[in-house]
Amino acid sequence: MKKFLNTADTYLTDALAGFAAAHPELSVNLESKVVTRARGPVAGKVGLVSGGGSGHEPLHTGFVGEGMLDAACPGEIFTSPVPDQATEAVRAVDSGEGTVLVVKNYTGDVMNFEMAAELLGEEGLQVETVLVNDDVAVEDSTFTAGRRGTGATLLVEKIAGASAARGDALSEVAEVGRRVNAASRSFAVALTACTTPSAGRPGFELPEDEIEVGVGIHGEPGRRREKLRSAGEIVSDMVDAILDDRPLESGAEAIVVVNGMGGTPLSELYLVYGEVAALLEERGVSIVRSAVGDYVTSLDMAGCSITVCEAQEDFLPLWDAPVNTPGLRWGV
Amino acid sequence: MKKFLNTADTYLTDALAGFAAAHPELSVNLESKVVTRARGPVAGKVGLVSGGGSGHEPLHTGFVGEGMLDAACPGEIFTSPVPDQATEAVRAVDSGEGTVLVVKNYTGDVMNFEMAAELLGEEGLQVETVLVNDDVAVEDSTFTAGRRGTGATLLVEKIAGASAARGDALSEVAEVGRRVNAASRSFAVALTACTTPSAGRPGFELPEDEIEVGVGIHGEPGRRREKLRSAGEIVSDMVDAILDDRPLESGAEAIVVVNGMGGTPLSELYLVYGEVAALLEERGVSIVRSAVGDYVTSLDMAGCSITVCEAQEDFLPLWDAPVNTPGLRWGV
Amino acid sequence: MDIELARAWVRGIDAAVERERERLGELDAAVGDGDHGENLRRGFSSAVEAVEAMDPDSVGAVLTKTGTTLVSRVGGASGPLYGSAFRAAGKRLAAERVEPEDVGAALSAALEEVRRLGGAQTGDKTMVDALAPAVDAFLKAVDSGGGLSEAARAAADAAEEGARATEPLQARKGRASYLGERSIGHLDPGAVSTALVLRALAEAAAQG
Amino acid sequence: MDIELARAWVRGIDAAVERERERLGELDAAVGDGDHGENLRRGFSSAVEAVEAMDPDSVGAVLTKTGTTLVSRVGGASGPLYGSAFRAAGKRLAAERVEPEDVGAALSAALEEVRRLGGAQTGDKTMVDALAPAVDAFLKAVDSGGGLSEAARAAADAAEEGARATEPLQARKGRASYLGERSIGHLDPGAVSTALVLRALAEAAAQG
Ligand SMILES: Nc1ncnc2c1ncn2[C@@H]1O[C@H](COP(=O)(O)OP(=O)(O)O)[C@@H](O)[C@H]1O
Ligand SMILES: Nc1ncnc2c1ncn2[C@@H]1O[C@H](COP(=O)(O)OP(=O)(O)O)[C@@H](O)[C@H]1O
Ligand SMILES: [Mg+2]
Ligand SMILES: [Mg+2]
Ligand SMILES: [Mg+2]
Ligand SMILES: [Mg+2]
Repeated sequence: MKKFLNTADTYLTDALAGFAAAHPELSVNLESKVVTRARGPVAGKVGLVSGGGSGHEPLHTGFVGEGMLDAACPGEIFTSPVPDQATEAVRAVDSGEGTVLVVKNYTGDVMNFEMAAELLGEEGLQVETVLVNDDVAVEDSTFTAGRRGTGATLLVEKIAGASAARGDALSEVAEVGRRVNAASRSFAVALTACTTPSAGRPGFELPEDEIEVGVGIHGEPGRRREKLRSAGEIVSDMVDAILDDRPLESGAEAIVVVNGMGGTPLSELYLVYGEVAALLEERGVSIVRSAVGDYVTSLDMAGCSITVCEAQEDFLPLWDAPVNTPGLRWGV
Repeated sequence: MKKFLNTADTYLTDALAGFAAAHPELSVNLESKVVTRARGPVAGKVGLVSGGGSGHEPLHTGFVGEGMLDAACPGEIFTSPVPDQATEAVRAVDSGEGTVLVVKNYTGDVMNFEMAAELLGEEGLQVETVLVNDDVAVEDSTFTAGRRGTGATLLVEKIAGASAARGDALSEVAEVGRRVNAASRSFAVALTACTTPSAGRPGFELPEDEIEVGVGIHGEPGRRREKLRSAGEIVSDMVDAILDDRPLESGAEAIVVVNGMGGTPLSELYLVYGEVAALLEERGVSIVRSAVGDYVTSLDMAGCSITVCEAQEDFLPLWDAPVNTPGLRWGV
Repeated sequence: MDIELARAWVRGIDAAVERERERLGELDAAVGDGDHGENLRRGFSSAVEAVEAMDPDSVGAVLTKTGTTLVSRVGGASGPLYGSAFRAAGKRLAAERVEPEDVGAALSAALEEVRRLGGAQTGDKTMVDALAPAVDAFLKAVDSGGGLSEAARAAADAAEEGARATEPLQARKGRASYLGERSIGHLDPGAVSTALVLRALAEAAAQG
Repeated sequence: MDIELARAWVRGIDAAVERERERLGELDAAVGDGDHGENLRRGFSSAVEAVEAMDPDSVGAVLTKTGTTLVSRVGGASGPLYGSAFRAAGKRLAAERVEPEDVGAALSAALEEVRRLGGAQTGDKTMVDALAPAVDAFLKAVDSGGGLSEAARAAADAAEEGARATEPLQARKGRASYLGERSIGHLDPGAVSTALVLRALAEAAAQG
């Protein structure tokens, strides 16, 4: 395993300590693993909290700040946080207006955040959960754990964050978050497996001429293995999968995220974006906003995900609203 | 080779086309390979232009925009641009106040930009060149091509960009750029080699337990090969190399960049930053600004560079000034 | 079962998990995210510390503490599932010394809780595939007059058998379900770890 | 040398570079950034197009056009160096037909320009290590009454010898100098490509 690390056991806390050192504007509790905006709850504002396994940086810790999350609770690598982290995060940011939890749809995340929400409810805190489940590689049926939460998390956290920042009520913040999720679909492809520090070697073996299609963000193998083809062909299949699941009519407007998994150069992501843009244009869909970069990663995996979100009228001003976080910043 | 691409020959133009699609606020000439701010020269403002081989994204194209570069000319992968690109870029942004060229110190870059500057001079345009040569892995002697330009380029372009944006004169913009370069030193380590699309395989073979120490940004091997050690040990050597070359006294203030080479997860970069911060603190140096992320990359190389710039009084307001580019954005 | 036996059980699980950590990780990497061994190691080593440090007044207190520690240390799917299972079991054992029948009821409660929380049926390729037959076997052994040691051995045998039987199944719950048919041909890591938990009980009971 | 021979030379370089592209890339990857083959392929294929499309009035026009095309298509270190070298040579050959002595003077001018621009001395492990002995050999052959074909063959032989001799050297210019002692034991890619350029001249002259 080739990584900048001291020991596998200290990887996460060392990285968090570095994050804390680099971002004095945030408050990082290395013991409990909770990251909050340094100045505490914002009076009159609904709180926005998210969390999940680590290894997806900048998600979620990198999205704490003005206009986005009030707190994040990073679990161990690829392991959802424990309820204590979520309760501490919510308590730290709740100003009395209630808190929205953004939870990616994984069995572990759902159960741990549910336990936290139950405890918080017993304490009299208002908590609403927004479940993100945008990944069309997984059938959303009773025969699976349901669609996974992936790239759309960026959109949900940005847009719900802006909604909370402008003073919307708890139910409104949750509602817009849910609508963003409902309007979003994603699909991902891996060129390589990733290596978790504790495993010390890649999660699966992938020959030089093969890719994993329909992967999640935890280094699992995907739905199927395929021969490596041209970017145009791969992206065309990805866009088909997304639009087959949730068709967009000609004339529709979309926000598109081309997201790197951690080991993909930016130039390749732009190349992929170019293919997506051409395919959507063919279908008469216009891209009104886009983001190309590493947002929801899988450690050192080479690969990318594409997220298409049908832009509803109120999404754009919220997307454009100022945001000031380590991982996303504009307008301030 | 595993990359999202169509053909090796079209890699660069496809990626640039995607960049153009994602950034309608910029004007991208796919024929001549020149990227400019869409609205042309800014009256009364000194122009700032940079360029170099491609494969280092977001550098330089991703730094075109308000508060930073007016234009960039990306050459072929790892190949400096040709003089025609540089002259076109300068002509496109020159408002009559002159233009500063930021050139990384490589034989090819220097010669091509020199030829361009000569031509532009003959046309009556004023051009000043700022040479970036911050990499202490190379001895700056007559027995080498001189220190390479690497991570400090980010600092030079940001700070000179802000200087130009606030209306400083040609000589002032060039001067502050040169002072930033003079105050900066960098050192880089690679965990893996990178693969250029045309070569189709890694530039060198590196065993699972070895790293290349003192690498540049073009996938060349470094000064020496070493056994992989803990992040703490590696970073300590890197910081020593930097501070041996340009010592900082206790009480000094520094801007620190921990830069990923393209294939390094953000969590590792933060981990490295944590080590740097601890080492500088031990020496009584306080980090007043920092940037952790991918800025000056080498395609898919896993590795990182550390840049330490002694912060002079006028650097900080210029670093903090608004910037709005694809790769760096704050304050607007 | 007495308090010391309960503690010995938790220590036994911890030792087994430590020993099998890498294998559990590999099983999880094949169909999931590879963290199952690490998750349980973190959880049970904390649980051992916690139950050694406490002065429990009942068998249940030991198991409840174990469950609470797992919930607050493990995360992922297995944290809430194992944690709640131990807590549910602990709730039923409010005495310093409990009979095999009580342990049977506690294991039943644990299974019930896992089913309720995770919604998995037998055959979905989860820990339920090991736990359900284990609880059956335990109850049956106690019914036919077996002691704790005997019942626990039967339960462990059944759990191991149940874990082995997950190999040909297609997962319908948890991360492995994302793989669809590609989950076939792999053991479920949670079922394998459940078998470790019950084997540890059998071994503790045999010595205790 | 006449205009057609000059064109044939450029075509010959293009063919050689196309054939040796991968090898030049590998040589450059060992001590540099691996783009030398690709750089020259891009440059000389454009140069061939350019000189085929033009209606030159002199040998020098062909070489100047080649140089200008290299400068505006290649980039990197080799673009300005080869480009300026061809332009410098072209400037000296302002006739439809030139003598071996003229070609010798043109090659000397090219070498001078490479030295001026790049600042490299013989022994610095650059293209100069192939070009300098080649020019010497060419001049000597012409001096002793040799024709173009003979002189070019002597130059090509000397360039190949010079390129081979770069192997044990430590680079002091260009990218390879970053490697310090690690540059020892590798051929300089630019010296190797310079030998290709001169061999192409020898072959064109032998046929023309
Ligand atoms: N819904 C569920 N019901 C019962 N057990 C489940 C369920 N989902 C997952 N599991 C069990 O959890 C195990 C995985 O645990 P672990 O790897 O620690 O968590 P995660 O899947 O969050 O990484 C699976 O092997 C399976 O036995
Ligand atoms: N200063 C110099 N003087 C003469 N030749 C040089 C100099 N620097 C580099 N070269 C030649 O250029 C060759 C490299 O060319 P190329 O790979 O195309 O450019 P780059 O080094 O910019 O990638 C070297 O092998 C060497 O022969
Ligand atoms: Mg997990
Ligand atoms: Mg080059
Ligand atoms: Mg797991
Ligand atoms: Mg080169």
